[in-house]
Amino acid sequence: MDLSYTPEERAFQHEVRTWLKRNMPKRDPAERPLDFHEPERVARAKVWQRKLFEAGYVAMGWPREYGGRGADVMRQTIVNEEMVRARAPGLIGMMGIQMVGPTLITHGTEEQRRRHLPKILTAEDIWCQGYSEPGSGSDLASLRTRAEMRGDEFVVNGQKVWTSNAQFADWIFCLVRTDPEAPKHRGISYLLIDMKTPGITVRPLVQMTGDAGFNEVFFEDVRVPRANVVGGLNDGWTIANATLFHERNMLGSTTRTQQVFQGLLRLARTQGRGGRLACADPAVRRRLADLAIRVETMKLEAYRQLTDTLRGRPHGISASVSKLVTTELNHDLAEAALDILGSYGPLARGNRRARDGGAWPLDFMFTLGLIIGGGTSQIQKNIIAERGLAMPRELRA
Amino acid sequence: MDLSYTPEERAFQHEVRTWLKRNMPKRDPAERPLDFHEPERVARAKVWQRKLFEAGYVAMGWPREYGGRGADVMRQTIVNEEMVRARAPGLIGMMGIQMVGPTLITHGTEEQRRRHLPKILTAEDIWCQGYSEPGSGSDLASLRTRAEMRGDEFVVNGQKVWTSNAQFADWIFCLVRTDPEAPKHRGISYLLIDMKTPGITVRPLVQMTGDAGFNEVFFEDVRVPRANVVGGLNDGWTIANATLFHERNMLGSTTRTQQVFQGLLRLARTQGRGGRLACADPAVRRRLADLAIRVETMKLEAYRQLTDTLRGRPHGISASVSKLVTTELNHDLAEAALDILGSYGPLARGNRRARDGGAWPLDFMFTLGLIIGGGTSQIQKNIIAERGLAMPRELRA
Amino acid sequence: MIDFGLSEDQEALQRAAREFLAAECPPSLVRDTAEAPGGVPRGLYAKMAELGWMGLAVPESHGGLGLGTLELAVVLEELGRVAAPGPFLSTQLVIAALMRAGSPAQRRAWLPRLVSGQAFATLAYLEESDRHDPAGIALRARRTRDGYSLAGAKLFVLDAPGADLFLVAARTRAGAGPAGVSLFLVPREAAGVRVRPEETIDLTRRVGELVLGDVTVPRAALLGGEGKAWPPLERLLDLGAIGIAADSLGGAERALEMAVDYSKTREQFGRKIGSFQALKHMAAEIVAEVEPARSLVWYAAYAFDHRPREAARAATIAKARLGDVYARTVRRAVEMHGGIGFTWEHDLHLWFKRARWNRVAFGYPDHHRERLATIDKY
Amino acid sequence: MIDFGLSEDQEALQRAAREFLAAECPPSLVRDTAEAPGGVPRGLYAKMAELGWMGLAVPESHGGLGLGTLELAVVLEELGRVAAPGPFLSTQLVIAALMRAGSPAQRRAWLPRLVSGQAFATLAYLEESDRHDPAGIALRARRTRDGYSLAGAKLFVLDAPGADLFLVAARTRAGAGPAGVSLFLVPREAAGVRVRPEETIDLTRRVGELVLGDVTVPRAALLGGEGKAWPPLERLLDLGAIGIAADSLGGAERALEMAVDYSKTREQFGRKIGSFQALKHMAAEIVAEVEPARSLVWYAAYAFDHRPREAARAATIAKARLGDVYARTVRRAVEMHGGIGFTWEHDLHLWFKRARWNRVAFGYPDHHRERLATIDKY
Repeated sequence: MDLSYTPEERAFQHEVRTWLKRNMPKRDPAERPLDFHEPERVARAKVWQRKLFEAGYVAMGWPREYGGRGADVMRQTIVNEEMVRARAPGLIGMMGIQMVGPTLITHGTEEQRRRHLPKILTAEDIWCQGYSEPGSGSDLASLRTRAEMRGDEFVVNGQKVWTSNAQFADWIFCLVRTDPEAPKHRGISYLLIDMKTPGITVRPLVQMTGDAGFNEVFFEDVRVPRANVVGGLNDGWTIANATLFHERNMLGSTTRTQQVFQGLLRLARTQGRGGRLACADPAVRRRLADLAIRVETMKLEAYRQLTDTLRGRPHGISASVSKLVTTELNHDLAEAALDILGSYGPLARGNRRARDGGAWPLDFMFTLGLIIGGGTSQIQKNIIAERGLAMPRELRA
Repeated sequence: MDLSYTPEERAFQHEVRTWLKRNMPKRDPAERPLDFHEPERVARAKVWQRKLFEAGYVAMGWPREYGGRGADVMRQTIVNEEMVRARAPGLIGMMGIQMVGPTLITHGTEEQRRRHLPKILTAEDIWCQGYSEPGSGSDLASLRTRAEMRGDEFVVNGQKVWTSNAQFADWIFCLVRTDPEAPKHRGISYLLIDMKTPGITVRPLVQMTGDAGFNEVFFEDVRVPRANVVGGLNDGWTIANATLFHERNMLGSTTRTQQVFQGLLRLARTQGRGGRLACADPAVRRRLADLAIRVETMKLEAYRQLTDTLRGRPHGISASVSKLVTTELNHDLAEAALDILGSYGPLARGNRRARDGGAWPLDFMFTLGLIIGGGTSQIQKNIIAERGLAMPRELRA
Repeated sequence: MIDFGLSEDQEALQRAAREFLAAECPPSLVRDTAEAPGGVPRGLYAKMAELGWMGLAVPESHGGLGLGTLELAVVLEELGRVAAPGPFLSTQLVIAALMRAGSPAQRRAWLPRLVSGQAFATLAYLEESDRHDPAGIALRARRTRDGYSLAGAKLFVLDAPGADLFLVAARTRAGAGPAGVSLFLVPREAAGVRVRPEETIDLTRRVGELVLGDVTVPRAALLGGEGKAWPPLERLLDLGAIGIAADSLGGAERALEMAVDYSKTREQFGRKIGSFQALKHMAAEIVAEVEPARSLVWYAAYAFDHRPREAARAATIAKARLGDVYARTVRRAVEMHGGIGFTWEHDLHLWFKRARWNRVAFGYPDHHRERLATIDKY
Repeated sequence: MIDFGLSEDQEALQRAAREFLAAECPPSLVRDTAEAPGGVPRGLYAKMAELGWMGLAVPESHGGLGLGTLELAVVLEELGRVAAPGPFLSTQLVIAALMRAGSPAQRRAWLPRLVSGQAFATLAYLEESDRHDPAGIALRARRTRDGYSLAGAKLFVLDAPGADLFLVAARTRAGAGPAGVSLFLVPREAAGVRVRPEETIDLTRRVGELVLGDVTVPRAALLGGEGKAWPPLERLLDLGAIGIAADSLGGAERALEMAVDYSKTREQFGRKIGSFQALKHMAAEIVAEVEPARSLVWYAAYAFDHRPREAARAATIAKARLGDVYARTVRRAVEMHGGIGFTWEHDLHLWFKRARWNRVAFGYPDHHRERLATIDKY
């Protein structure tokens, strides 16, 4: 075990830290990370990703020929750490960087890689994900959006839902049914679709927070070149599972969690409660300590997973554990903040008396969405029990 | 709504209170209620029940012809309340009073009633319950103890388990399979068996607490008169369900819970913790308050259920809710005590430094047994969801 | 004879209220009211007043129905069930204050309008410190020749935007204890009164800040004795706590119902999701919290009228418990719905957010737990 | 380069320890030891000493294996996995104290015997107040002409019944703060030393009260500087906390394994009970607590040797978390077993009870949460 950096890594860390200090855009404290609902913020976010990319800090592990740096995982980890420390804004192109990119690197054609990877990095192309459908949530494989082959093209009809960022995305990666006769996991393909193609309609799906980050995406006779299939025809389920793993990792990241805990601590140190500061109340102190311990656990666990990656060991079900634990933890952090805030807790965004710009109640709801999205807590527990512990499978149709 | 007593009820309450003050035996504070493992304690407990009966305070609602008083539910409730208040020892014949007795009153023959009911009241006959088997726990209906008809007798072979008090019981009421060909719920009968019958062996099953309250009961060619079936042949499942309801009510009673909470409070008021009394610690205070609220909830809920009884309304799933909530609550009370006790918590019975005679860690284990016994928490939740909310039934064999 | 349940009349009231509100207060009305200024669904309130609800707990001699706090709780439970907007509870608190401590003139001036639904009222007691004890009342009321002058701000005032009358807690003598707290009736139109809306996430409530810019009121505006208002105010807060607890009970019941209903229609993996044990147990755990909690609400309402020595304790218990139970219930209800429960389009979030406000209104759960510890002398 | 995992050597040690203990420390040995006086399974300890475990963290120059706290934690995790009885951890604490602050003479006198497994030792610091801070040490050590005289009692002394040597914390100057705390090496055979067994529910531990009836020790019995022992003692308590955390980790893993294994064989309703979602989710929730907790133990052990400024924080976090996790795990494991898990006959209760003792040893979870709040300056 060794948790110290090499001299080179330390020098790199210093370089990143200095760069961030000089280049980081000012942030509205009420602005929630990864929540892009105003066009102006989208534009700013693209500029920021581009800048980070030019500095060499985006997807550093990707091969050089596609715009990456071929760097080791440690470098990327250092960048991520420094971005958290600096409270830098999140990357708008995350869906491309964390999900499509790695999928294309592993399963894509050379043409697909050359076409898409560089623009993912520069934020020229923003991607969104077309997996869930109104009738297919936890049971994703029951999806019904159909892609029929006509000549050299697919004709796509159907509907996707919960599509974050579709309102400004340039491309969507979709799971579509290409063989309706096959067993449900076997007739699915992974398809890349240009969002400007005629026949695509995006309808915002407003969340309970009032934000419109999600969308429904309707496909009506949408024509997609055959070359846009990733991997083999009807191989989509396997490929998607590899990508889902990335998603769980992303959602489960401890990055945001550490920032949120720091915010909670600041709140407890400044908010009065029953005539004294919240952090002077022994019950509050112990609750904070308990949350701190859970945050620390997930931070160290991320190091352990990183080490497994570095050693080339399989992760097993650790992505599911992280997803389960981290989303619940984030929700609990927000709830602790609301409890500390008392009557100030429910004050909405925009209210001048609201603490931290009214971010806490929104975060409380937003994190409940994370518990549900990307595989609910129930689904993660099924995976942990069935894949991790080899307990007998549930009877499912 | 009216929570005040009539003048008659108040007079009766006064009478009971006075009687208890004069007649109650001295109690060892470390003695846990309903836990009879020493012969001497069994004898003392029989004397106590007899005395209570002679005063007219046992099973007051039973018909006069069988030794009851034909009294209304309120009278019995007042007695129960006063017994809690006085911290009177529990009744050793509870299994007979709460389970067999009511079953015989509803389903028994006149002969069965006359033979058994009076001796249940006087504690001359102590009853135990033969339901569970090693292979049939939650899935009780899969039981395999067989009773074959030979002439006017049944010949019983098989094994029961978790049989409380079998070591000194005079009678056992059993579920036995009388028709192995019928669907599993339909071939079961409810049988009364004299524990002195040849072929019965009782083997103590020591609990994790070290107490031997449970037993295994083995039946080897045990001959039982046909007249000992209660209700119709093969009707045992229906009858047992009525009895199970009584059991849930009994286990779920809030009587014991209130006493335990008072004990916890005394502990918090006297036990030092980190340099001050535990009850001066705000976090401990709030935890106690939270437990007090749950205790109060179940106390009032018992009044509500009583009122439903008085009004002749169906209880629905309230017995399952009570069982679930009260057993978990009792376990949480014991855990709170252990947390307050710090290093003193794990000290065992008999240790001179152990608080309350070492009752708390035992209670912590004992209550876990209550969570599991008489239908686990999982089974209660199934019942609440399926019977109470009409959610679709689980696929079961 | 213990009779711990609703009487036939009370059950009839409950049924009637449920039917009436199912028809008259659908989620669409709740949403429309959220968009409208003032936050009072006038049509609904006119009908509620016709049914006599506004004067439910007012003696018949004063034009009311002459019922008690338990009946009030029954109606509040039903209002909570439909997440009804508007100043029902707030107005009831001021009516209770008038009945308890109001002078004949004060009653004459306000009761008829409040009981008939022509005017609404609310209690303004919290300030920046957000304290629910006497120390929370710092706003000074200074004696003038003819009356008093009040200056300062009251925060988190429920239904302030639609209120015509404010019952304001202020200090007529410096200090932080109970002595010196007074209550004043301040009409909305008094010079210097300003209401600034305080938007919360709860779309079903209107909360506001009451800004008093040197508001002058006559001596007759004083409700009860000068400096002696803490005990009646504390009792009003108990009534508020009971009211919110009842509302929470109804809301939790409804949220559970919605989740269970959904689980019986939604299919995944070729099964109704309600057949999965995980969902069944989640629902069962909610039942095991919500069902017994009803007894707490009933008892608190009963004790408020009939057991003065236990009233504060019962109110505090009901509020603490229901604050937790409602919040946990809606959280689980959203989870049982999955993604759809997280949308603005689905109605469930109306209850989800109301539960957050209910949790803190009239004292957050920890406040009440500490209060219980004090009452029970831990 | 971050390398947050065991090295190949450490993994080999882990495998070897697991195999060794599976063979040499079955539940039957644990039960037999519980019946035997003294509580030391001599045969097992002789073999452990042969493997070098008793001197695992002792430099090779002193006859040990020269390994670190992480290796110690690896072994302790395996000992916890089999619920091993005996004074391993206690002896390690005293060895650590000797290595850190012992004089050459003290080391010469005790190290060889402790490292070879011929003698065992333990730390005696708690008293009636059950405080884990400096105020908990009230027992006075008075200067005599040649040394010190100690009178009083130390409570909850782990492995006291089998110990040959006690490291006793006492006060050489009156007060309640850190200054004035001293450590003394008191041999079992010193005149006036008496050990009174303190029976706990944990069948795998032997706890005792150390009664010091005017025990006179020479000046050379003082370990480290007079009155300056709080910092090294606090560090020992951190080591103890890490040790118990590691033990808890192993125990929780084993309890989970037992429950999952059982759920795959037991049938009810014609199905393996492990196919019921309720049991699967219970097991999954345990995994989600236990798996990530391993990182806390590793980091605390690593920090103890390599990150002095973070060592106390990491130890406190590991102890607080594992105390909770172990207790919750065994509780759920019993539930997953149903009735059989509640019997004396089934082995599970050995872990269930050990978890209760582990929870309070070297500071109960709330103590450590408060300590973390203080360290992090909330």
